Amino acid sequence: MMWPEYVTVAALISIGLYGVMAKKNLMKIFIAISLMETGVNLLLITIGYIPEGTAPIENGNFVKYVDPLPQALVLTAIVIGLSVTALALTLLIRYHSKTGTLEYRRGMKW
Amino acid sequence: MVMHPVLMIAIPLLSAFIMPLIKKAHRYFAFSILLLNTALSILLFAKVYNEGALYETIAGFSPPVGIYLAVDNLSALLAFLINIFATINFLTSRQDFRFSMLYLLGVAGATGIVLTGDIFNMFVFFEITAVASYALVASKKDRKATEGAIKYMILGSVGSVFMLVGIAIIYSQLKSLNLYDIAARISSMDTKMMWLSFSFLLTGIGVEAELFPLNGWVPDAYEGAESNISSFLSFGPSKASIYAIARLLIIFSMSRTYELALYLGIVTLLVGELAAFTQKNTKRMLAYSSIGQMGLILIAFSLMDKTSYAIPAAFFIIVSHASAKSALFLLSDKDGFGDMSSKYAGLAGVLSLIGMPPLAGFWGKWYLLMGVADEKIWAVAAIIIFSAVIEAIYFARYLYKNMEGKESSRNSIPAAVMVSISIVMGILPILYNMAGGVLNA
Amino acid sequence: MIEFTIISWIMALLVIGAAIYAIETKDLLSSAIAAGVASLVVSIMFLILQAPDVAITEASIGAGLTMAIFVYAIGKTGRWEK
Amino acid sequence: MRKVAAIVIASAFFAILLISFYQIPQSGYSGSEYYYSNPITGSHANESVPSHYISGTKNETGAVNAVTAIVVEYRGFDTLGEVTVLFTAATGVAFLLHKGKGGKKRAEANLILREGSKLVLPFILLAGAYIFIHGHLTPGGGFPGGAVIASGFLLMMLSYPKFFMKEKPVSITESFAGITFAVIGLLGLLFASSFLENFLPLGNAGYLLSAGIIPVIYIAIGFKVGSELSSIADKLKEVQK
Amino acid sequence: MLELIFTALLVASFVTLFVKNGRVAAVISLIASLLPVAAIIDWGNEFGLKIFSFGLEKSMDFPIAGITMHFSVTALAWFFGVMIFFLIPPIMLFSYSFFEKNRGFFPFMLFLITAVFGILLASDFLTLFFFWELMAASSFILVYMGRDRKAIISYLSFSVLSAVLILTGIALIYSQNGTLLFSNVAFSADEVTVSAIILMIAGFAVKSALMPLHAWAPFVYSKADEPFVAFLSGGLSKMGYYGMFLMLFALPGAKILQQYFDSTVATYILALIGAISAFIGTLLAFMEDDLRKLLAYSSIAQLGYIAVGFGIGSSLAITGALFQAFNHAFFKSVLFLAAGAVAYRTGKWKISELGGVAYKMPFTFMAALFSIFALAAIPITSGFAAKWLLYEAAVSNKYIFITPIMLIASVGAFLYSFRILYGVFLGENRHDDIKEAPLPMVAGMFLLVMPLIIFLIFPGYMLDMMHSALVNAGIGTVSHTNYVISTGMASYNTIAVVVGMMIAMIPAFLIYVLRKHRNIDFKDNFLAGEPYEIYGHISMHAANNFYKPIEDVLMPYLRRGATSFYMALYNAMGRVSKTVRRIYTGLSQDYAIYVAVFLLIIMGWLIW
Repeated sequence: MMWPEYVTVAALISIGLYGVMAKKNLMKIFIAISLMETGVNLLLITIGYIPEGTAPIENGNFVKYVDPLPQALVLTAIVIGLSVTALALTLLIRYHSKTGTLEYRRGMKW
Repeated sequence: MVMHPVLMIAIPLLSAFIMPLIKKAHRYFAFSILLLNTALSILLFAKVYNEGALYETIAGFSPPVGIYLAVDNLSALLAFLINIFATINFLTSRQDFRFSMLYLLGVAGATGIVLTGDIFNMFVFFEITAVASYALVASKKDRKATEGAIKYMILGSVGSVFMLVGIAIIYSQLKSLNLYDIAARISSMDTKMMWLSFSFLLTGIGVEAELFPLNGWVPDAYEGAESNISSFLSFGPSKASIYAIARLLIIFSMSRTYELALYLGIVTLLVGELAAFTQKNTKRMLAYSSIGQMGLILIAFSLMDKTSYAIPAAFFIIVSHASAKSALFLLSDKDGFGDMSSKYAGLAGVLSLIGMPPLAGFWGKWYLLMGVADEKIWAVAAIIIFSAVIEAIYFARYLYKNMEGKESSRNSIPAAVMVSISIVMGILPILYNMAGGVLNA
Repeated sequence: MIEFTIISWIMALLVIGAAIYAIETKDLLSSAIAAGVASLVVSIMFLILQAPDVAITEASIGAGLTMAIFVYAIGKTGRWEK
Repeated sequence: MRKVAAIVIASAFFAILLISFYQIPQSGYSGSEYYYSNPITGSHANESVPSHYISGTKNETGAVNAVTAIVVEYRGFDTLGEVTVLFTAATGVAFLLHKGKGGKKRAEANLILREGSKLVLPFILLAGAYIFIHGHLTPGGGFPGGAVIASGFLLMMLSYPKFFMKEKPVSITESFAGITFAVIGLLGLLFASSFLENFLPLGNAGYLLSAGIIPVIYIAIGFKVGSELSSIADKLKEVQK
Repeated sequence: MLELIFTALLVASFVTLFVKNGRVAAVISLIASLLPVAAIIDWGNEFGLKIFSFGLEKSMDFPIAGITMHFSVTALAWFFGVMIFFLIPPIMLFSYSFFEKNRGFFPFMLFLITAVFGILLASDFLTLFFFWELMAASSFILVYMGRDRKAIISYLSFSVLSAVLILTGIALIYSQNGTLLFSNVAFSADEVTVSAIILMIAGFAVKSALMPLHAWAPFVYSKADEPFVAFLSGGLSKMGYYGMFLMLFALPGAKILQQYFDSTVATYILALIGAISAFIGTLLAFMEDDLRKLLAYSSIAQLGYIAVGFGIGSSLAITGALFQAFNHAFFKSVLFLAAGAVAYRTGKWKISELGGVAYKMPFTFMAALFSIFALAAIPITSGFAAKWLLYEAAVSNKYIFITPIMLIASVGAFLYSFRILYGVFLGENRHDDIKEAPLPMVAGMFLLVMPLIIFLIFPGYMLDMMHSALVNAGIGTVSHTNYVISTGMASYNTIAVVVGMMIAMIPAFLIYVLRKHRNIDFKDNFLAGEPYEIYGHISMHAANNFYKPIEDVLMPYLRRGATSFYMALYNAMGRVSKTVRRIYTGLSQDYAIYVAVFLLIIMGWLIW
């Protein structure tokens, strides 16, 4: 059982969620979101891991390999996370130039 | 001719990559690509309609080892709808080439969501559509647009994280990502884990599909965005993701999931319609009422396993909502229907949304109530009646307000064309057979 | 094997601590850096979990570039959270 | 108030996630309960998907690195989508930021950093190129390679405040890289049976010139990712406050 | 051939959609509106109006949207068709000179005719509902074309209400029978069917403006264009009663209701509602100063009588009800058209501003006069025959509560029709500058008056026409000859009555002719010779505050009417909606909390 990793995953996701729910600063919110994404990536890798398996790179003598599919998925997920973060930061910069702050006041409300 | 559904995704992507090289003619280029896509989707539908569901493997590996596209009648129809509305809507774009790129990418993503048969691939396409939509919503360079885009982005990112968690849980149980493989082996899954993954996935997709209470971003994003982008949101990502939810329901086809979907739909319907009832701001009103319509569609889908009327109902409501609501959003950049075409578009759109013949909305209402009658769940019928009356009242007020206004939107002609699609769909007798054919597929 | 477990526990605590610091501190710059540290440690965890490709990618993209653009953005928008 | 509610909800999540992770088996993927069924033919295979990858990578794709094989071949469509997401983000950034001239004055970095960065830049680029060229043999591949290249440019940006990427070459690079990827896919549709299918000789695994289209695609990805990431960083650096 | 009629109507409506000139459009639509009339006349050979025949088929199956729509003409549909389609050509004739330019009245009117034709021919519920909705849509557009658009809100919401009620009723029936064909539907006395019947009757009652559901009528009647209002009040309101007749007697819903409640309570309630709306409608009518609103309330009242007849349900009563419906169709159309003509010349609506129009517009006055007689059910008019049948039915069924209400209501009808007569047409001549309405208008009105005169003399023809409908519905008919209706208690001989009236008239006429008299100016005897200008500030029109005392007594009670009830409902909904919108706080943190809580909740719900 992979307790350290799983605890890390759960902690990262919950902490990120806490940040999204409780923090007023938009930059902080997006930092929290990137933490959540890291957590999910770790979750996928941990799911793919099997004890005393080795990296799925074929070397002559056959040994037990870990599951390669989640690693591929995580490669995708990391890049996606980066893209979203980049776009988000762009928006934040523009929001800042519009309003002069990132502190989240009451937004549009009717 | 041998039809490759993948072209409908690959060609827009390719042309989006090409776009920066030909900044000059980008609008014509993008428009012709969208037309081509629409033509392809018609061919695809014809093929699927004649030969039954169509599978295309990608990279030559048989699924679930490789990714594959699974196209049945309903998904082909939705791909057709998304592409044709995108084509019409694109006529109203007045931005630079990057806008066209983002637009193409968004359309390709929505098409991919509808066509793909692999859950992680669906996630990727969700991300494409979502990222494109964030940028598009923010394309109007003022505070409201930015704020709406940021809210959309925050919720969308949280939703995608949850979706990924759901995928991970499923994978940990079944070691497979293929939707139909999962559906075949779902029974061998531990029940708790199944429910967990279902709820994570539902939450993740529900954010895009505007289900209550995941739809906090909807009013702000729809209001902030340019009117043609609001219209794009209302026919593109939202419809694709409601269809994704329908697929989810089919995969985890348990009575409780359908029950849950029914309750969700009811709550969404009531909240949306009631919130729209006294909304003064036109775009927000339309946004709330689209929330209500999504609830209606979800109700229709949630009867899918019981009655054969459900899928036609859902399909016709989707057609009516996609065409009419997108048209109304297009018109919403000015208060008032000054010229003839915008008068026509507004009037026909409202009549379609409140379900008057000969528009598509009528058939949606008819099949939905027939399905409810099959099930003898009269509470739902009562709720639908209630919401229909509410909707009629505020749409009448909307008409009254706009008919007085003198100036008229720049987008009136495309809006009129969009509404005409709803009329055509309502009249075309073959449509029922199309929608009915989904049941056999 | 046991030492691996110990190392992983230590790293887990590192990551959690960095994450909590990143959320709770008022200084956005250091919180961004803390998030970068967290994902760096996570990339080492990937290495332990026999995922070298992911480890490299996470280290370079997740930790490096993300942190860099965060730092840029914070430089544009102001460092302190009120 | 909000903090308390958030803490309660977050801790509930923590508990639920731990409970659910407790159920995840770590017994590997070779058990018979993981045997997949082909959705098209409906036939049941007697292996699971990951074990198919492990056993089949070498013969089917000619790659040694199973992850690379999956990323580029088996699930190459995902990768195309992923590149597209990155591309979309880069486009969005460029679309949303009106690029300012030169940015604001930053303190000149000290001499060692400037000269050193000028010195190491070629090596960094070389390392990136190596990483994505050898993607099918060794760990790494297009994404880390591109990231390394981007970090090289990042270094330049840090040490030379005036330094900024020229718009045109970057966008042309990323366009061509993306076009290469998509066109290779379409060629697969043309020469072989399906999109993104390999149509080049596999060669014998373990050598540089092997694994069919994988190196080509990975090189394209490397260029694309590198150019896009550096352009994103550049835009974010150069934007007016 | 039946398709041809539909197609021709639709084509005509599309053509007129693009004709700018109102005259041309009017001619086209006049010709088009003769098609259904021809069809009705042709079918008449079977149902008792033998004029000529060109062998039009009686039924048709038409596949649309994967379902087959079944059309076939029944005796009932034919009777209502006579009632409705004969209205349209005169109305088109009228609107020939009413609309200078085509503002969209003609195309949608033709569309509306198509829809009504479809409703009457429908022989399954889908077809019925489809065309019902088509009718609602096109009439909505016609209302929207009107001069004041405020009415569309109430009209649209009420027609959608009726639509969804009917649709739910259909769905219930379908869930019980599994079929939509009228011929295969077999009612059984269980909750579902009974609730279906009640829902559908409520839905139809909206269209025919029965009392609790009438709130849209006064607005719409007073805001839309008169030619359309004439058709709305004369024709469309009858469609509601067509539906009711269908539900209650053709598919015997009344029997089912009686079985289920094992008493006639349900139908009694219907009759009571009818009587009450007759009563209150009358009261509201004779206090109204706006001519169109007055006519609107009087339509509510007159339509109430029909409901009473259906509620009583005896052959006598239903005969009377159909008779009343027929008369109302014609005289109310004439009255609205006359109001339109008056407004066309004077541009005024308020009774207190009108007066003495008759001196300038004698022919309009004649038409209006005759239809007012019919409205007030003065003996020798066909209106009297209808009311007489109804009273007699009510009395013979010992409806001791309903009968007096009806009687009072008809007295009230005298009062307000007198008010129209005096306030608008007679009295002080205030309009010297106007002239008679143009010829087409007058011709239209007189064409509409014609049937009233015919059935004045020969009410038997009317009974012949409805004979087979009643027989098919299993209701006996009233024994009659061409001009004698004989019921259990008495018999009504029109010839005798007419002759009697003549004899009574002769002395009066002689007195009027022989006695030498001079014309006194109105102002003269009003002011006893004082010069008018002194009192210029007083409105000395006899017709304002005509029934002031009654008004003072009743208004406090009538003010808390249905309309205020609906407004209260509307405001309550508004408050609910505002509270619902509080959910959307605009803070993304709140939305994130919603997401998380939602996830936790559905997890809990699904797992435990």
